[in-house]
Amino acid sequence: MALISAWLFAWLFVERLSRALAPATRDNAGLGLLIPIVFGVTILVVWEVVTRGANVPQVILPPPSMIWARITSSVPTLLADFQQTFLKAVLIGYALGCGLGFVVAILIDRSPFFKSGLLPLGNFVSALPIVGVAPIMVMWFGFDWQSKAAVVVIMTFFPMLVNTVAGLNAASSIERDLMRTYAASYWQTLLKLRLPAAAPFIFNALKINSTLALIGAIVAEFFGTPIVGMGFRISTEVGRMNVDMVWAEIAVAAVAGSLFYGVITLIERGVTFWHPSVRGA
Amino acid sequence: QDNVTLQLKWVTQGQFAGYYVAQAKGFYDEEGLTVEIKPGGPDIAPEQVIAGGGADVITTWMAAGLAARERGVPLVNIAQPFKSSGLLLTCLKEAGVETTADFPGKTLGVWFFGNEYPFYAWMAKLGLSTEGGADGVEVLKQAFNVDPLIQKQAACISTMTYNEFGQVLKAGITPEELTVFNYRDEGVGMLEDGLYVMEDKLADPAFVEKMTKFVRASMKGWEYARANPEEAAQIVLDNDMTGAMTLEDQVYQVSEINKLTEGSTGALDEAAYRQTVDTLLSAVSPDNPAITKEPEGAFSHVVTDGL
Amino acid sequence: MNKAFPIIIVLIGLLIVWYAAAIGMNAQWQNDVYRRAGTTDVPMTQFVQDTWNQEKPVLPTMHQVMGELWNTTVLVAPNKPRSLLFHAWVTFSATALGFLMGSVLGIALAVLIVHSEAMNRSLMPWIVASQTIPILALAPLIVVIGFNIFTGTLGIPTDPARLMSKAIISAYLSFFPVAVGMVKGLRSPEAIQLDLMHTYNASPSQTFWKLRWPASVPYLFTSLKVGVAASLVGAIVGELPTGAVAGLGARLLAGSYYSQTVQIWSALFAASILAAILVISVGLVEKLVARQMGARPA
Amino acid sequence: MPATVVSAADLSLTFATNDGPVHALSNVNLSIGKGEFVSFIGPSGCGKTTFLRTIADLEQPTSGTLLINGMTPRQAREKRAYGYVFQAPALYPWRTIEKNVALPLEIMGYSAAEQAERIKRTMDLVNLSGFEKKYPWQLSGGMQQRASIARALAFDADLLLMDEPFGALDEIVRDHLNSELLKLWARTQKTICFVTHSIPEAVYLSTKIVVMSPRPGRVTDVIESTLPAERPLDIRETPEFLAIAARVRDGLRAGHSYEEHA
Amino acid sequence: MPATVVSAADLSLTFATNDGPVHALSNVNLSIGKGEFVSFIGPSGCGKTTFLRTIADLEQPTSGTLLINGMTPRQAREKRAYGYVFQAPALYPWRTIEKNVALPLEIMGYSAAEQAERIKRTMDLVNLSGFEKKYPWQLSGGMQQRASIARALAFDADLLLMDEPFGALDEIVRDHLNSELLKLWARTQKTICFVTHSIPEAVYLSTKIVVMSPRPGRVTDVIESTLPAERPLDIRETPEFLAIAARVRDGLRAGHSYEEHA
Ligand SMILES: Nc1ncnc2c1ncn2[C@@H]1O[C@H](COP(=O)(O)OP(=O)(O)OP(=O)(O)O)[C@@H](O)[C@H]1O
Ligand SMILES: Nc1ncnc2c1ncn2[C@@H]1O[C@H](COP(=O)(O)OP(=O)(O)OP(=O)(O)O)[C@@H](O)[C@H]1O
Ligand SMILES: Cc1ncc(C[n+]2csc(CCO)c2C)c(N)n1
Ligand SMILES: [Mg+2]
Ligand SMILES: [Mg+2]
Repeated sequence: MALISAWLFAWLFVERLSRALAPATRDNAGLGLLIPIVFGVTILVVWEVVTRGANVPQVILPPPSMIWARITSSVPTLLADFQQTFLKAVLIGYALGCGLGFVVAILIDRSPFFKSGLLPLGNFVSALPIVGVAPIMVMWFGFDWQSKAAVVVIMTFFPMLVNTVAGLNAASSIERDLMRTYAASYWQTLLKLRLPAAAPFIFNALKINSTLALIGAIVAEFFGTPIVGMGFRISTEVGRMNVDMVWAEIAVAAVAGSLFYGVITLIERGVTFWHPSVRGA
Repeated sequence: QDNVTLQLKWVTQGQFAGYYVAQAKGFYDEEGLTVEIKPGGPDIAPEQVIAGGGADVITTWMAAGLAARERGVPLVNIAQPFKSSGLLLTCLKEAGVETTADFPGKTLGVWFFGNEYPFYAWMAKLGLSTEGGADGVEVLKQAFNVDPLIQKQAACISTMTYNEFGQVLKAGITPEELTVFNYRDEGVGMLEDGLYVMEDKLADPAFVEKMTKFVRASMKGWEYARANPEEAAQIVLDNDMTGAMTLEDQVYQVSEINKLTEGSTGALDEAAYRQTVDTLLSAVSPDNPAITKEPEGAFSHVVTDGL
Repeated sequence: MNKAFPIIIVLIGLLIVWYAAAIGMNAQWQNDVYRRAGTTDVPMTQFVQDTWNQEKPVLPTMHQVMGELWNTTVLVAPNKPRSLLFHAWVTFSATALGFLMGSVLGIALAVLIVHSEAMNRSLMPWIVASQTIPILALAPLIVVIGFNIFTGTLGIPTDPARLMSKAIISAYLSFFPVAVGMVKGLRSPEAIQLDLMHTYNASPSQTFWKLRWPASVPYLFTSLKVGVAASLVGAIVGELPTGAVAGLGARLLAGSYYSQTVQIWSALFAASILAAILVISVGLVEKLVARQMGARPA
Repeated sequence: MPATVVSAADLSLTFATNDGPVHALSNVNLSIGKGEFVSFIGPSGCGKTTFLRTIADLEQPTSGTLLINGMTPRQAREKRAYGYVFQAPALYPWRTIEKNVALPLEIMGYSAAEQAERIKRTMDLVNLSGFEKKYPWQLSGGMQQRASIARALAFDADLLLMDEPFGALDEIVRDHLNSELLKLWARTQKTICFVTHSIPEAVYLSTKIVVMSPRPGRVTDVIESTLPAERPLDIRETPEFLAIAARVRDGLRAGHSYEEHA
Repeated sequence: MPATVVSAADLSLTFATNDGPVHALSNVNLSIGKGEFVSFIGPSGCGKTTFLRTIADLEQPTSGTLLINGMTPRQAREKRAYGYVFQAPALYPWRTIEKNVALPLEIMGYSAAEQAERIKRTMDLVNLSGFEKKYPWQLSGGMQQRASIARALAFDADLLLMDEPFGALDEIVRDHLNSELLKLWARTQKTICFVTHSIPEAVYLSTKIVVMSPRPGRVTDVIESTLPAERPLDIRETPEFLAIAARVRDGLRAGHSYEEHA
C-alpha cells in the first residue's frame, strides 16, 4: 500500500513537472533527464523511510543508504566483477548471439530450404532453459567467462532471429517492386531496401537483448564460476546474508544495463531517424 | 493441532530423512502437530525465509546460522540432530594431490552460498592464499554436482560423505584413485544441519512447548530412519516431486546420514559448538567474515531440556 | 519442394555432427574406464559404441535422449512425478499464466508510454532498469516472500500460490519484450494516418483502437513470440530456488545434482519442444489474424 | 455579407529541416466567406497543402493569426468543423473499402443503419459500388483516391478541405465528380477549399481562385470569379471563362519564372 | 518496319480476391514498335497499371503471351530493359532525395562521378535543384512525384514505363516536362509507355494511343497519331489534334457508359 501510494505520488509529481516542462524539454536533454531522476529519487526516499520506519530486517531489504555505503566501500570488488561479467561475458556473448541470430535470419530469408529447415529449429532454441544450458556450457567451455558468453549467445539468439525475420518482411510491396524493376540482386535488395526497412525491428531485438544478455550472464554464473563476477557475488553474498552487497551488485547491473540500453537507443535514433516512431508524429 | 513450518536447507533427499519419516510415520501427528516441510534449493537461504516469516524453524549449518545472527537475524540453535559433519574435500591423486602440502597451484572446487566458511577457515589454518598463483589455491565456485572432478576441471571438489562422494565412487573412480580430506579430521569441522528458530519466539512458552514436541518427534524419525534405512529412503523418494532421484542413491544417502546422526539426543554438544566458533574466529578475514566476534546466546537448551 | 524435406536434411546433418561430437567429448571418460578395467586393444567399433552409450556421458546421444523421453512420457502415467508430461504441464501452466499477465502488463505499459510523455520519461528508464536486475537474485525474494504473502496474508492454498510466484517471475521476464515492441508498434502509424484521426478529432481511445492497435499488429506478434519464450524461461527459472518441487526447471536441477546427463538433456528437450509449440502457436494465430486483416499475401 | 469561415492574417509557417529552414508560407492574408468555393492553384511545393493543413490544425503557424469560424483551428477541429481529403489516399490497409469509409462515421457515433446508408450513398457517388469488400491494395490508384473522397463526404462537415482530390482521375470521371461536387455544394451551402493543378477545373468550380507561388510560399493573386452560380459543363468554352483561365495561367507562370531563377 | 519492343497476344490477367476474381486484363492484343510513344488512357480501374506491371514482370499473366524485345518479361527485366515510374512515388524514407535518385545508379554500378553528374542533370530536369539533401517526407506531393521521375530517368533504359508521372503536377510544370520528355524521346529513340488521364497530354505526346475500358479490362481502341514528329505546344489548337482528342474522348466515354451500367 505504502509503495503504491508512494509511486502514485511520484508519478503525479512527475506528470505535473513534465507538463510544465513539455514545451521546453523538446530538445533539452538535461531537463529530459530530470524527470526520471526526480521519479527515482522519490522512490529511493520512500524506500529508505519504509525500511527504516517499519524496521524491515536488513537481510530482506536493506535501505538505500546502506547499499550506497556498501558500493562506495567495495569499488575494487565491484569493478572486478563488472569487468568479468559485463565486459567479457555480456559484451562478447551479446555480439556473437545477435550476430548469429542475424545471420541465421538472413540464411532463412535467403533460401526456402533453410526457411523450412532452420526456422523450426530456431523456435526450438527459443527457450532452451538457461538452467539446463548453463551447466552444460560449463561442462563444455569451462568455468571462466567463455561458458557465460555461450549462455548469452543462446539467450540472445532467438529474439534477434524472430525480429530480423519479421523485419525483413517489413518493406512494402511497391518498394520491393522498385528493386525488381532494377533487376537488383538479392544482396543489393537486402542492403539497400530490406535491411533499412528491417532496422526498427532489429533494434527492438538489440534493445531487448541488451537486458537479456545481462540477466543471462549473471544467472549463468550461479552454475559454476571462478570466484569473481556479478552473478557469483550475488549468489554468494545472499548465502552470507550480506544483502547490501547483493543490492550493490544489482545497482551496478541496473546502471550498466540501462546505459547499455541507452546507448543502443541513441544509435537507433540515429539509424532509424526516418521511422514514424522516431520522426515523431 | 498445532502448525509447524520447517524450511530445509536443501532439496528433498536422504539428508532430511528424519523429518520426512516423522511425517510419514505419524510421529508429528502423535504430538498433535501438523508439519509442513518446505524443501530448499540452491538459492533459498533458510535464514532469509525465517526472517521473512516464512518458516517457524529451519535447518542450517552452524556457520551460516551464526553469520546470519551477526547480521541481524537473531537465530538460536534449539537442537542438533547431526552429531558429526560430513563435508569432504575429494581430490584426484592423478592431479597430484596426496597431502595438504600439494595444494598450492591447484584448482579447488568449493560450494559457496554459506557453505564456504569451513573451507576458508581451513585455508587460513594452512596459511594458503585463495587468490590463485603458485603459492595459493585457485578457487572455483562449484555447482552442486561432481562434474568438475570427473571432467578434471578441478583437482579437488567439495563432496558430502552421504551424497557426492557416493556419486564419485559410482562413476567408477575407485577410492585408491582419490585423496579424501575430512574437515573434521583437519580440525576445521563445523556443526551441520541443526534446527534454528528466531530468538524472540523462545520467550513464548507455548512456542517452546511446540518446538519440544517437534524436536521429539523428529528425533524419533531419525531413530526410525537409522533402524529402517531402506524404508526411510523410500519415504524420501515418495516426497520427491521431481521424479529425478533413484532409490539406490537414497538408500546410500540415508545409510551414510545415519552415521552422522548416530549418538545425537538432539541436544547441542557445547564442546562441538565451541570448536565451531573457535574455528570461525580463528579465520576472520575481510574475504570471509562469517563472524567477527564471539556470538552471544546463539544456542539454547530450553527445548532439548524438555525432551 | 516438400516442406518436410529440408527439415529432415538439416536434422540429419545435425545428427551427424552430434554423434561425431559425442565420440570426441565422451572419449576421455571411456579411455579412463578401459584403463581402470585394464582393457586394451578395444576395436574402434566397440569404442564408438561405448562412447554412444555411457550412463553419464558429457554429451549424450540422440537415441539415449529419445529413449529417456520415451521412458518418461509414454511409459509412465502422466500424473506421476516420474513423468515429463507431468512436469511439462506444471511448467506450462505457470508459463501460460505468466505470459498472460506479462503480455497484458507489457501492452498496458506501452499504451501508457505512448499516450503520456510523463509516463514515457518516468517509466521507461525504470522499466529498463528493472530488466537489468538479475531475476535469479530476486527470484528467491519473490518465491519466498511472495509465496508467504500469498499463503499467509491472502490465505491462498500452497499450489496456486506456488503457481502465482512462478507466474510472477514469468511475467516479469515477458512483459519487457512486449512493452518495447509495442511502444514501437503503437508509434508506427504514418503521420498521415494519424492526421486523419486528428481531423476527425478522434478521442485517444478511438485513435488507439482504430489506428494504433491494428497498425501495431506485426510488432505485437513478434513481441509475443519473444515474450512467450521469455515466459517459459521465467517459469523455469522460478522453479529453481526451490529445487525439489515439480516442473521442468526443478527436474533439470535435480538431474544436475546427480549428474544425470541423459535426464538433463531429455528435460531440456522437453522444454524446447514446449517452447517450439508455444512459439509456433503464436505464429499460427499471427497468420490467422493477418488473414483477417486483409494482409497482402507475400 | 456572408460570415467569414477562414481568415488568415499575416500567416507564416517555416519548417526547420536538416539543411536550413524552408519557408512554406509567408505572410498569407486571405479570408473565405461562408458558402464560398475557393480553389488553390500554384506550382508544386508552393505551400497549398501546408495552408490546408494549417487550417485543419495539422500544422502550427510560425506567426500570424488564423481563425476558423472565429475560433482557433484547434477549437474548430475539436468541433469537427471540416472534412479533409488528403493528397494521398491514406486508407487503412487493414480495413476494407467500406470499412474505411465507415471510419469517420464510427468515430462520430453514427448508428449502424445510418452508417450503411451513408456508405452506400457515397460509394455510389464516387462509382465504387461493387468494391465495398476489397482491401485498399486490391484497388487501382484512382479507385483508392475515390474511396478517400467518399470517406470525407460520408459525414456532414460544413467546411471541406480537398487536396487534389481528382488528380488521379480521368477526364470523364473528373467531369462527373466536378458536377456532383457542385451540386452538393449548391444544395448544402458548404464552404469548400480545393487544391487543384487543373486551371479549367479551378475556374469551373470556384467562386474564388487563389494563386500561389513558391519560395517562400505566398499568395500572388486572388481572383473572384464572375461566372454565374449555375454552371453547365459547356460554360468552359465561354470567353468569360477563358479570360479568367488566362489570368490564372499568367499568375501561375509568374510563380514559375520566379522558381526557375531561384 | 521497326523492331517490336512489346507484343501482347491474347493477354489476360485475373486477380483472385476474397470476394471473387477480378478480371484486370482480358484478351489484350497489342504490339509496340521500337521508338514508339504509346499512351494508355482509360477509366480508373481499367487495367492500365496492371498492363504496365505485367510488361515489367511484376505481375504474371493468367494466360496469353507477352514478349519484350522478343524475350520473356523476366528476361527483359533481368537485362534492365526498362525504367519504371510508379503511380505512387515509392521513395525510400531513409534516403535523401539525391540518394533516392542515385539508387538505380548504385545498383547498376555507375561510377561516383557518373552518378553525381546524372543526379545533377535529372534533378535539374525535374526542377528539384536545391532539394537534394531533403528527405521524402519533407517534400510536397508533386515534388516527390518529380523525384521519382528523376530516378527513372537517371539511367538509360531503352524502354520507359511511366504510370501517370505528371498526375500531381500543375499545368506549367507539366507542359515543361512534356516537352522535355518529347525532346528526350526524339534524341534517344526510346520506346515509351505512358499512362495518363489527360486526353490532351496523350494526344500531344503519343505516336499511338491505347484506349482501355474496365471490367474486364480490355483495349477498346488503338489510335495511331497522324501528328507530325515535330510538335510545338500550340499544335494542341490544330483541328487534327482536336479530332484525335475527340476520338479518344469518345472511346473513353464508351468505357464509362459500360461501367455505369455494370
Ligand atoms: N514536414 C515538412 N518538413 C519540411 N519541409 C516541408 C514539410 N512539408 C512540406 N515542406 C516543404 O514546404 C513546402 C511547401 O510544401 P506543400 O506540401 O505545402 O506544397 P504544395 O503546394 O502542396 O505542393 P504540391 O502541389 O506538390 O503538393 C515545400 O517546399 C516542401 O518541401
Ligand atoms: N493486387 C490486386 N489484387 C486484386 N485486384 C487488383 C489488384 N491490383 C489491381 N486490381 C484490380 O484490377 C483492376 C485494374 O487495376 P489497375 O490498377 O490496373 O487500374 P488502372 O487502370 O491503373 O486504374 P487507375 O487509373 O485508377 O490507376 C482494378 O479493378 C483493381 O481493383
Ligand atoms: C543451499 C545449500 N547449498 C549447498 C549445501 C551443501 N550441501 C550440503 S548437502 C548438499 C547436497 C548434496 O548432498 C549440499 C550441496 C547446503 N547445505 N546448502
Ligand atoms: Mg500538396
Ligand atoms: Mg493505375
